[in-house]
Amino acid sequence: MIAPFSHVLIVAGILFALGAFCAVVRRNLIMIVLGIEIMLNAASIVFVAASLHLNNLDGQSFVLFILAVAATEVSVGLAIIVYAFRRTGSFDPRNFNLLR
Amino acid sequence: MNWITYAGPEIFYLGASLWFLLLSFAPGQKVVANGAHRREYLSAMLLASIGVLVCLASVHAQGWLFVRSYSVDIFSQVFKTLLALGLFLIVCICDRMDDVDDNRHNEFYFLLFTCTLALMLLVSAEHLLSIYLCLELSSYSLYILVGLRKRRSLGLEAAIKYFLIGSFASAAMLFGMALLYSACGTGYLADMAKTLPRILDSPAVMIGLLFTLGGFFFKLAVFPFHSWAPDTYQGGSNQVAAYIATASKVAAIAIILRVVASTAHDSAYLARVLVILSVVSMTLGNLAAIAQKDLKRLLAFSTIAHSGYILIGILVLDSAGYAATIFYALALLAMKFTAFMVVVEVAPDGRNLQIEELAGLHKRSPILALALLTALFSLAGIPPTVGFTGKFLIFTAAIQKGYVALVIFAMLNVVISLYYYLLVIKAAYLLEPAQEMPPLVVSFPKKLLAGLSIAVILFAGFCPYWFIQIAQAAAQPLIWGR
Amino acid sequence: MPGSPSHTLDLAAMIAATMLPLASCLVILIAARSRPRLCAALSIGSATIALVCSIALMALNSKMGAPIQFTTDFIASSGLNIGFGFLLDRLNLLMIVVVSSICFLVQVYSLGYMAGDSGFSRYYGFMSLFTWAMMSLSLSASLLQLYFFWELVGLSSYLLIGFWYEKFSATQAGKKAFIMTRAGDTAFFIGILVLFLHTGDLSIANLGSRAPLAHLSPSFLTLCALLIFGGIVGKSAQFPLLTWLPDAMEGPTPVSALLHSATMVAAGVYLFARLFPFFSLSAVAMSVFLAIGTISMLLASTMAMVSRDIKKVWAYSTISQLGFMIMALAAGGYFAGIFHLTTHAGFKALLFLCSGVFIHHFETNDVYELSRRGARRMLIPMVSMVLGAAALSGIPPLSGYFSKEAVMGSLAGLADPVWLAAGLTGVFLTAYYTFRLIFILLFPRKSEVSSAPSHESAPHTAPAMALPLIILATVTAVLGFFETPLKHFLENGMIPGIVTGVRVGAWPHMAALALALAGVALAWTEFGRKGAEQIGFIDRIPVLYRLFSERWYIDRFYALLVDLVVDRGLSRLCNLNDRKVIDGGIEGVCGATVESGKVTAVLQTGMVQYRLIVIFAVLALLSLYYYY
Amino acid sequence: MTLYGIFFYLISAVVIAATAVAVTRENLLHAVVYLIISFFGTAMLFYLFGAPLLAALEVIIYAGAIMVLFLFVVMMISSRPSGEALFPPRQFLPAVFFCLLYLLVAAAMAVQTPGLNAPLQTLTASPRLFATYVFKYHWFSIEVISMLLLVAAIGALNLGTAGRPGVKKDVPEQPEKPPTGSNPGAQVSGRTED
Amino acid sequence: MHMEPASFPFLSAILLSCIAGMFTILFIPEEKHRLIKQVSAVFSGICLLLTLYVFFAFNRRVGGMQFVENIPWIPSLGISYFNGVDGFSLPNLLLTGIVFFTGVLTMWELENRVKEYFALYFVLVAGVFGLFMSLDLFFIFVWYDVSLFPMYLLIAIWGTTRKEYGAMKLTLYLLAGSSLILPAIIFLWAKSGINTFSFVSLMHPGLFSPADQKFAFLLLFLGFGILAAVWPMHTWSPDGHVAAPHGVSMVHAGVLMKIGAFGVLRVAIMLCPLGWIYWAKLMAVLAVIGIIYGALVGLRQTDLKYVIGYSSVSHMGVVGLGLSTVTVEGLNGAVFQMFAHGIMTALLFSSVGYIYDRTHTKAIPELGGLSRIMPVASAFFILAALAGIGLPGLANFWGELLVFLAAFKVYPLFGVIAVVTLVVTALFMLRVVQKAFYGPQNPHFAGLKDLSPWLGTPRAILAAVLLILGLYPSLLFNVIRTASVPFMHGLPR
Repeated sequence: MIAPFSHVLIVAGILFALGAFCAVVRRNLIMIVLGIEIMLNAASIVFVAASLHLNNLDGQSFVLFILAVAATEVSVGLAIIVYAFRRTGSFDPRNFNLLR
Repeated sequence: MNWITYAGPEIFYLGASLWFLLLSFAPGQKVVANGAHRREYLSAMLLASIGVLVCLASVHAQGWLFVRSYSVDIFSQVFKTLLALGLFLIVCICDRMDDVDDNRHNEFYFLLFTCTLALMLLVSAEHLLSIYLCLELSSYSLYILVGLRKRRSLGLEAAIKYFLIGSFASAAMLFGMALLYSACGTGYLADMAKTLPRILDSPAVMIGLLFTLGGFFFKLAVFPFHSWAPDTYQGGSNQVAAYIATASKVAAIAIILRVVASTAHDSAYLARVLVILSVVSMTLGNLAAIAQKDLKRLLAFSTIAHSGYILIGILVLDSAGYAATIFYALALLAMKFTAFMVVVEVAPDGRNLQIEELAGLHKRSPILALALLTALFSLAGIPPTVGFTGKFLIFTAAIQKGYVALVIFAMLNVVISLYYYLLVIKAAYLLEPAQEMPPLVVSFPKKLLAGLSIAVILFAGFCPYWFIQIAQAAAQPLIWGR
Repeated sequence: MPGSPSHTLDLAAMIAATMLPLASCLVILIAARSRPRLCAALSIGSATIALVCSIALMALNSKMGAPIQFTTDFIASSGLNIGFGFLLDRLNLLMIVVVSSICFLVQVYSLGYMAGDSGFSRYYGFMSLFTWAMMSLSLSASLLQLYFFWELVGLSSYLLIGFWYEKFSATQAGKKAFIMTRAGDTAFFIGILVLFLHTGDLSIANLGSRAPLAHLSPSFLTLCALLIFGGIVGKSAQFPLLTWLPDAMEGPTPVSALLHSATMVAAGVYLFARLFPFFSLSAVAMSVFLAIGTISMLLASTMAMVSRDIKKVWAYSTISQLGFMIMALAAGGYFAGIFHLTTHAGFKALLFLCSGVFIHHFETNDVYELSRRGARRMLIPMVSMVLGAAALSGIPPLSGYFSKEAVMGSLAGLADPVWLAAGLTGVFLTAYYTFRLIFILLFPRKSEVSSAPSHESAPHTAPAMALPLIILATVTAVLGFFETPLKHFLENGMIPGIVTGVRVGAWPHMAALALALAGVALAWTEFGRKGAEQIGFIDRIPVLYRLFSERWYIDRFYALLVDLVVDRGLSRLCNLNDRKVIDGGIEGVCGATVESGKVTAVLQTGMVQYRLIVIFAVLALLSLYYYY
Repeated sequence: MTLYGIFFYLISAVVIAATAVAVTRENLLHAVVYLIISFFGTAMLFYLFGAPLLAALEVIIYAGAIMVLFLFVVMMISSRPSGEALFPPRQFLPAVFFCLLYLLVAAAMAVQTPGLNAPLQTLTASPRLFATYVFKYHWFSIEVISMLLLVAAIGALNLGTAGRPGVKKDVPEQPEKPPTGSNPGAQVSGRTED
Repeated sequence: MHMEPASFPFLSAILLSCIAGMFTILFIPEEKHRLIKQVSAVFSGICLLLTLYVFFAFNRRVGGMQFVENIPWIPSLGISYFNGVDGFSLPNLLLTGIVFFTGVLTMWELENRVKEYFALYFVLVAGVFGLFMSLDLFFIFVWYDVSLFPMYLLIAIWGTTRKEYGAMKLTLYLLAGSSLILPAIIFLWAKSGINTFSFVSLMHPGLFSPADQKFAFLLLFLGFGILAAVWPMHTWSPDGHVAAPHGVSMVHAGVLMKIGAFGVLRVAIMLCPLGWIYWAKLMAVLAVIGIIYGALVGLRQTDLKYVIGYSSVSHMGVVGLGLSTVTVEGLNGAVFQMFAHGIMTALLFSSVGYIYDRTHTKAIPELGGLSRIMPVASAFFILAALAGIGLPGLANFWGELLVFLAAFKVYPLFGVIAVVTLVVTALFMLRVVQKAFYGPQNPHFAGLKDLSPWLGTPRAILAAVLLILGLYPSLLFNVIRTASVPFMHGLPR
């Protein structure tokens, strides 16, 4: 018996909140992508715990694909951000407001 | 090998996208005026039209694939046909695409076909995992499509905003799916439909469902997740904006219908949440659209308002509501495409069109002005057009369930929306251009397309009998599945 | 509907008498605008046919018993049938004879008067329109039909007063006349509706017989009577609504002669007589009518004493004579009122036509100017003018004396002597102002004589204008002696039981005659005598003079009422309310939505992370909402 | 409270602490390193919950590939700290408020939902068993994920570079500033292409 | 409700000829102005003849719905293309036919963008025809909005003073009205239980509970009231009248405002009689305020069209009063007044239009002495003004007589106010006539020429109708009676 499933949920919830907090607060595009990575990580923890709790492997297969999606997200995200940095010279989201 | 017969359209579109991948690898093609574009454009047109035929052929396919995680039924096939039609129409207006780098046309078509494939898979997906992945595939291809624009500064900024909000929403959706999965014990929507009624009102299920729907609401541009739409429409090239407004909207409607139909039969909480979201997004969309100067940004806000009307159809949670929403999807496709076609035609060099630049359109090209008039009146919901019939069906379903106040509020929003649509029509019909504009040269197939779309909007509006039949047939599997 | 042979003849005559003028009016106005001679012929032709028919009708039915009635259902809309058609009885017969004869004479007269006027054909178009309306009014069978033509008579008076529409004062007078009569008509209309709702039937014959109305409550009867009397006050220019008649003199003189002295203004008295049995049911109403009649009689005569315009004097005198008729009828003297109406129509038309000749020739209305220019040298008009004036002030051999006696007789019959006293003062004043005018005309003051040589031959009056004068003069002279046959003719046609004026001593007649002569004498001392400086005793008291010339400030009161209350007050208020309150409110709402639109649009352009905060916040709040 | 229980609480504490510190670091480099530590903790959790293959993959892909990519990008940009407040109040206060609100709701949800507080048994899914399951039930998702990775590669390629060398210069830049004043047609020249 | 299927589908023929007219005009090249006008005159003439035939072939004795056509349109919702004419809708149909034909002839001298004008004009009138003849609630709403959207373009492009403001205000007001009507119609459909929009089956007494009837009636009354210029919601109509070109304002004031009153009568009153009885007092109060208000504000106006606009508000108040008295006379009077007012306003606007085309000014102070310069044109205006005052011998008198009769029976005080307003109306109408037509001749209008015979015919037709109905009103009353008596008879007390 490891721990009641609800505790795992709370832990994952904290992680999810931290990820959201990081994505929302930090004035840097990279940190936003990082925050989203943390949120994905929190979700995969819940999935693994649920798969153990429900005793069926769907949860784990979910996590396998989350890893892949996280990889694509980072690659596409960083590509855009790096290119934006080369064009505008800054990571600060504030000066990306040409579209009125 | 039954899946070959069932997954005909999907296989075709997979092949088509791979074909464009190969084209992009073709070595050393010099940029010949727009000669090079000719070849891609023609192959795209050909493949898109065959795609439509394939979808029509497989409309009556019926069955389960991939171990119950992929259902093929009349509902999914109707939406696949709609998506194929949407793609074909978008490709039609891609003939003079000066707004995408010259050597990137192949990638453009590849991403376009992949996104359509993803949306088609999304429509039939029955397992949370496959829904999530198809959604991600379509979103990522759209992020990149928005990025591909010759006017780098606009395309880039739109891509960043679209990407960030999109991934944030999909992360939240994933967390919601985790909660849902842990509470229901199964990933398959069909099983959820059986187990949920018992445990429907426990908090984990409800909040999980809310977060999951959040992801789809992002696709539909409903209130909290709508902020990407104005920038993406304005930032992205005209053809991409057209595609997002039509095809991805239709797929979003499909997946929300499927999820809501199988999970939330008559949960009062979800209905109240949907009422709040629909009211806010209607008002927000209509109010913000009043002050717009850029035509595409105005159409973006009108899409947000239309997502509000669609939510009314969904929150009714019964077959009449679903049929009305499906009909509305068809209407939306027709109306939005005509509006964007006029935008593409009036700004051939792909620049962002200001409303003032529409001045004198009725003289420069009467058929386009008439198409714009019909599209805008249909978006506003004035009777003889398909927009009105869509709204009418949704309102009948809503009032049957007793949402009279909501319908009156929606109608007041229609009045506000007519105000800014009339401003655009006033620009097209009344204002005289500052300096004498050259007459618009509109090729004959384009005139035919404009005339056809006007005819479809008016015909489907005035005698919608067959389209309502189709919508009602498509709504059956949602109920039958329960 | 009785179908016996003689009646079809009457019906044919009545239809001819009424429909032909309508036909000629339509033909003139639509088709024959360009040919004046044809229009005159058409109009006078239809007037003569009307006269012949009415005389024939009079001859055929002089001994008739019960009234003959031909009605058809005009609007049968569910349980309410408004019948339209013709009613013929003794009162109508007398009325149509008077109307058609005066119409005929005035139209002949206008041949001369209007010769050479640019709107000649239009004039005759309106004249036949008036003839149609007046004839149908006198013959109408139901109260609503009477109201129908009552309004059309008002319309033709508007068109004829404002005939020379290029003169602003003419159109102003026409508008004033129409509005005032219209005010009276609304009271009349409300009276008809109330009556109709309670009794369910508007035919005059039923209203005439007393039986069905007995069961109605007295207060309701008085209300109805007063309302209908409102119409009479409007049309016959009685006390509150009398100022439009003097202004109506802007129209051509034949119009004043026909409409504003003999026929149209008499329609009110005719209606009174028509509903006499109905009115007499409520004593309260009768006393009110008596009071109004007296006040308007006295007021008008005071105004006449100071006026310098010849037509205005006769207009005031018409109002006062109408006051006399209303007093007579209100006092129960049914025959007295009717007889005075007929005689008055005769001599007042004569007076107007004579003054018309003077105005036509000397182009001025002012009495002193006329006398200076030597109006007295025109023989026929002057003689007939004197004859008419004598009849007006009630000098014995003429018809005026007999009808005034009848009126005095009925007034004497009343219990309260004050009405008789008022009547007598009225007689005195009438005599005074009439002969004031005559003496001013007859004895021009040499000192202000204009340079025109006096030896110039007497100005010649056109035969077309002279002939009607002669006829009317003979009628005024002779009519007095027909009093008794007329009395028999009218009275036994009446429904028995109406009190017809009890025989009273001879002294009221003697007093009336004495006062009339005293009036003439006073006028002689002030105006006729060699040395008199022709200034009336009223002119010496400036306060009174201004009071009377300002028509007792009634006009100013109405102008104030319309300007302040309606124009500047209510309608400015409503207009402001319309622009500011309603429009303002709705513009405000629309402005607010547009402004909020701008605000939300700006909100949408925030930084990316604000949008992420919004997403997360909304998700959190919605999940919290679950527990709510 | 078995050994695994203590172990579980210990590791989750580590993970939460590492993430919290990573979020609050001013210097990007430190943030990424702390995050790698937190991902190692997550891998251990996976192992605890009986998913050894996932734990390994987590270490290889997450901690290995993704974080290394982050490190690489951060090192390449080496942007000097912008000197602004780490947590700008306009974003900080609402974010904190709503995160706490969310935590409150998540806690209430976790406690109240009937089925969720059952204790977890210790079972492990061997990689063989897991692999056969995934390929039997979810081979459709594998097809889709492969398409997704392909699209990501092409996307990174196209967006990352200004396109293949030798391509002609971009269209002169026309940022669509809203046309000032009444002349709609005038083009406002924006920043030049760097 | 007695139903008589039509031997030949006349009603659809009217609609068809309107739509066919529009399409033929679309295919004529723009520069052939004369041909376009002739084609539109021919088609509007056909429409007029058809309406006249339907009017005279209507079986007065039998009454009920005649010339009925019924084609199922969307069976799943119970919507059917269901046309029919009864005592209430027939006068309006005839009115539309007359105003349509005369409207086309009045705009004979239009020069700029002629093709678009007449195409939109045909769509507008097709919408109005559709509404008057349809018995299906869905189609009543569809035709109501079809007539709405050409109105914006017609006023905004060819209008006169403040045209954009007037056009936008008018369209938004009317759409706000429709945004109240549609929910009410669907509410009735939902509450009726029988899955049909057909008006005849919904009219079955006892189908709706009193509470529903009260709620639905209020919504419908406010919705259609906006179009019928009921008092607080009337400000759009004077602005709309002034802004519109006179051909459009003929249809607008002459017919569109009748759609509002007809809508109240057909949908609100006939489907929710209990609601009608409950809200009758409110209707009466608003109507009387409208009568007084319209007349008083009309006094202050200096623009000729504004005066007519506000007089229309006052006359529509009389119609509202008639409807609010819940009596047979009230209904008869109201429907007759709708017809009479339609013709009168059409005549007023066509003559103002002619004057505006010649003098290019509508401000009353600037006009003067027109009677001398163009006697025929001013004669038509004066005739219409007299009809406006409610002079007997012209059509309006009979409508107002019956309405005031009914008003006196039910609300005596309101009746008195309404009748007294006749004096105020007379005041401002005659003031206009005096300033504009009589009085000293304005020097620089000297050279203007009078109405040519061809331009005179439309105005002559309207004047003739006014006179004929004035002298022989039962021509129309017999038709209206066939509908009002059975309806009031069947009214649950």
